[in-house]
Amino acid sequence: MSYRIEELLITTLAPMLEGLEHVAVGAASPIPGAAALLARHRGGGRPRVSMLASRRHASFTDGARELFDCAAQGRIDAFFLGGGQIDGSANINLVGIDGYPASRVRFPGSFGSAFMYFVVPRVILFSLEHSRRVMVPRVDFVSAPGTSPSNVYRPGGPYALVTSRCVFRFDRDRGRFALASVHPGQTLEDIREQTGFDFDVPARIEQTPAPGAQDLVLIRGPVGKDISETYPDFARRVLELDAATA
Amino acid sequence: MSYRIEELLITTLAPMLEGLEHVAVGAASPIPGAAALLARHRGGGRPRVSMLASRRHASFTDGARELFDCAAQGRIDAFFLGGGQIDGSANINLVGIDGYPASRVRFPGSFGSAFMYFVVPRVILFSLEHSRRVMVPRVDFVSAPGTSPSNVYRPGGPYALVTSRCVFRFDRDRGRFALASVHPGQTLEDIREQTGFDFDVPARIEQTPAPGAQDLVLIRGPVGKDISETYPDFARRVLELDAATA
Amino acid sequence: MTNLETLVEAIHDGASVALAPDYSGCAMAAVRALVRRGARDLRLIAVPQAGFQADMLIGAGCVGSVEAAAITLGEYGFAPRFTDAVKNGRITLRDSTCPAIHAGLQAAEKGVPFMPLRGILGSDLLTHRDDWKVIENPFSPDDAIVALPAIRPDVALFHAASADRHGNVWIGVRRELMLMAHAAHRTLVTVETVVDDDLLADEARAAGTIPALYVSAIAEVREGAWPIGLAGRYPADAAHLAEYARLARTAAGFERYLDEHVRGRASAA
Amino acid sequence: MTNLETLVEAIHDGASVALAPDYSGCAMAAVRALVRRGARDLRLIAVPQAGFQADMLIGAGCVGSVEAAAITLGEYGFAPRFTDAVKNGRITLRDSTCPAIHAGLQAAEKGVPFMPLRGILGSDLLTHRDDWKVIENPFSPDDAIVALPAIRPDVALFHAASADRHGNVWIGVRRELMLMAHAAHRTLVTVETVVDDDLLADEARAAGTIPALYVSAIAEVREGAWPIGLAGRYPADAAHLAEYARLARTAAGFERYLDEHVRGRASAA
Repeated sequence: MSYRIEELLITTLAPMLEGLEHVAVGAASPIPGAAALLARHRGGGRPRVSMLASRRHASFTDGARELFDCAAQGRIDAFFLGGGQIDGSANINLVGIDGYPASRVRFPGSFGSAFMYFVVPRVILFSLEHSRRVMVPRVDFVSAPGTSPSNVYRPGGPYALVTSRCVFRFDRDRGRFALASVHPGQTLEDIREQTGFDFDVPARIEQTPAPGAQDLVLIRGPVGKDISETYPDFARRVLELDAATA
Repeated sequence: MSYRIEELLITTLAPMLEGLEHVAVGAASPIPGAAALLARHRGGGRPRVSMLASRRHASFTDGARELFDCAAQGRIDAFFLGGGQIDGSANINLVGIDGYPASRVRFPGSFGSAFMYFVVPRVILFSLEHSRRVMVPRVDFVSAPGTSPSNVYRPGGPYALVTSRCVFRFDRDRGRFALASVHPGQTLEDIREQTGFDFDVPARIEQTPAPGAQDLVLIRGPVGKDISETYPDFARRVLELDAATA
Repeated sequence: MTNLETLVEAIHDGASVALAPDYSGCAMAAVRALVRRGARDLRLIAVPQAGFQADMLIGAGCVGSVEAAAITLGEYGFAPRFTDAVKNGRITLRDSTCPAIHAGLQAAEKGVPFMPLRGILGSDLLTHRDDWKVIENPFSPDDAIVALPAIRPDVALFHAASADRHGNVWIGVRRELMLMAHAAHRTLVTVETVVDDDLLADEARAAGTIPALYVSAIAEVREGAWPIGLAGRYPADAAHLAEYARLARTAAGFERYLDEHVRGRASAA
Repeated sequence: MTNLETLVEAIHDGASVALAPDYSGCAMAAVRALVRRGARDLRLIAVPQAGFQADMLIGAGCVGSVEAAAITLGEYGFAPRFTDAVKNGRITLRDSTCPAIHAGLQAAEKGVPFMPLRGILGSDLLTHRDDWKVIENPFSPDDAIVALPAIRPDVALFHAASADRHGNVWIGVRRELMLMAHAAHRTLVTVETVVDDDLLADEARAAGTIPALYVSAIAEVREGAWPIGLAGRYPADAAHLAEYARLARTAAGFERYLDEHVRGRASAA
């Protein structure tokens, strides 16, 4: 079965969420959202999924602070973060490039990253763009650090970095990324070319598995139907599902 | 018009609440509650009255902590506290007599006194019993202190002590009570006899004014009707109002 | 959904258990089930005060310690079994003040180790709480403030009006129950009724709903607050509460009460 | 009840103003009224992020400083007038992170000078916030934690679905609006409709109601969130928002937008 890159990313992210109790997904995250819903479909209802942008899948009733309190209570096992810049120590920058406060390029801001990155055990960094513009040697502004000294309270941290080219796992002890798998059509050379930071490479390079037929049926069926409530554009454009028919 | 002691206490307390924005009344406080409602009737709707025990007059929607948060925000101008023991420095004891933790006489506990006494500008101590058992030289356990050193954050504190015998005003600078008025039928001698602490006495001793006819009409009319929702026993027994007819 | 006896099995001997005040959601049926089971060494946390629930558990010997701003039967008088246990040193006391208990639970809710709180300085409560600390306000010189450690109960136990089949629980304005659920490791709830629709899908009821995420187990128990009332549902059984207050004045009277209304009512809960 | 123009008169130049995020209760009509009035030097506090409201006020020159976890138009892209003002140093930035803003407001709600919060250590946010302090956890050695000062806005400004004639405001699950109201000195609210019954008397709606006690003034403004949507009432006007995002890319385009949709709509609000 042919598939799109978004579908590959969904089936790549979903296994990272399996066996967990509760996954939260921030706003404007259709691919992580679909991955969480796919993991839930495959897990027979587990993990529980809280999608902030969704009406149906947002179960918080204590205001905007509840997501963060809930994470601090240890009730959120996985969360997704992005970054205008990401470096090899898993530092992320959501603030701006070249100068502060008067940055040459200004991003929206750090959102909850400076907190969630510390308290959610499995933070998955996700970036569609994989270029030297994003994957930098050292971020210009640390919205949230990838690692912390041992005396800093930090049950959480980076778990993996998933891009349109490959999957990196993060080794918290070594504070470095290691290439875990390369997406179909990508080469190690390409990835090195497009990545501004150094990373570990295993002796044998794995390819990211293509989406299975069963997963594609789920994604284009019940998962797509579910996600189209929150992201109708995404469902229509990527999954070719109309809200009306989905 | 003849009146009961409870009615005298209501008309004595009410003027202490006039001109305020918001008065809160704790549970099991029919006389302070009626006084607050009388003040509101006389003030054309001011002060706002929050009666914790009432359904109609309890406007909190953020759980049991809201009363305290609201007071800390400076939104409660007056509150009532009692005490199993009260001393001449306005220290109050709601915990127990003779030993701690294994007290010989154990009261329920300090409730919110150790907080409200600090943050509500006008705390009125109220005690129906006025004897040496309650009005002691020094409380056995300080649930909440009457005064604090100048470097302690304390916008609130004791304003007056109203008993079945008299009214004391509290002088925060001197840390002492002064007799303000003596209820009809009581003498300075009686009060001295029944009070275990020393207090200031003015050159000319005022008598607590008897309830005016208009106030009695209000108390036995609209105020009684209002209070009977929360304290039907009190309304029936003291104000001779039946919930049915009130 | 589970049944009452299974629900309280999750409350192990020695567990810290947060209880609601008499004016909120009292799980009296669950308390009777705990007495029947012979629970031991419970560490009660009254949020922020407790009444009949605490007095009965203390009288039945289920309780090792009590953290509370007050234990009282309210208009029915002092809590007699509590008073007796205090006088005879049978329970460990952690006397507190209402907002300190709320603040400690809020610290647990926020995952912070402590919460600062105004007031308290100069109170003898502070003298007897070696787990409370006085620190300097870092934003202002010479300004001491009390730091209260987070209170994270093993179990929050309460009764509510309704739950749905997804495990969401409706508590209305009784928001201290939500704070308890957020703060506790596990939340056990008895409810009057289980409704068929989704509480979170109704915008009005959603605002007063604890999401299933925080709820470990639910048992449907009609009149689960009896003899306490449940606001908007049924009033307190005043005659029964007065009878309790009278009998509980003595150990023998209290045993008689248990025989008649707790141990004898196993099937009726 | 008052009208829109009178409502915003209570927001003085230089006031700190807490605003809701685009997914909550955006008072867009009130923002337009502020632009028309030519408000100056407002110190915006985004709770915890803001979108169109902030971008428009910044573009119109009403803003002196911004405290926010993010300013963004979400799916409509970066906030162009914000971005431009940052690049040119026209506003003072106080970059924050979502839970830090909530915690600061909760400190104000509780009347404490600060709130501790986990995380943040090692973030450059901390480097640039000299009003944030790192303290030692008094309950555990060698455990640094960030202390955030209370955020007490002069004004909380938001739009809600309904209010009653007593001044109670229904916000449903949008509880950040209640936190804003508790924390702020004054709370100004625009509502879709004024209902005739008492919101607090209805047990379902009471749970999602801010009591009048916290509300300084209310103006009834139909579609007061437009072009933002209001959950459960009306969706966002996507075409209009896209048009804003397009025009606001340049100063001239933004001026054209103001002329057409803000200054020209004085009577229609």
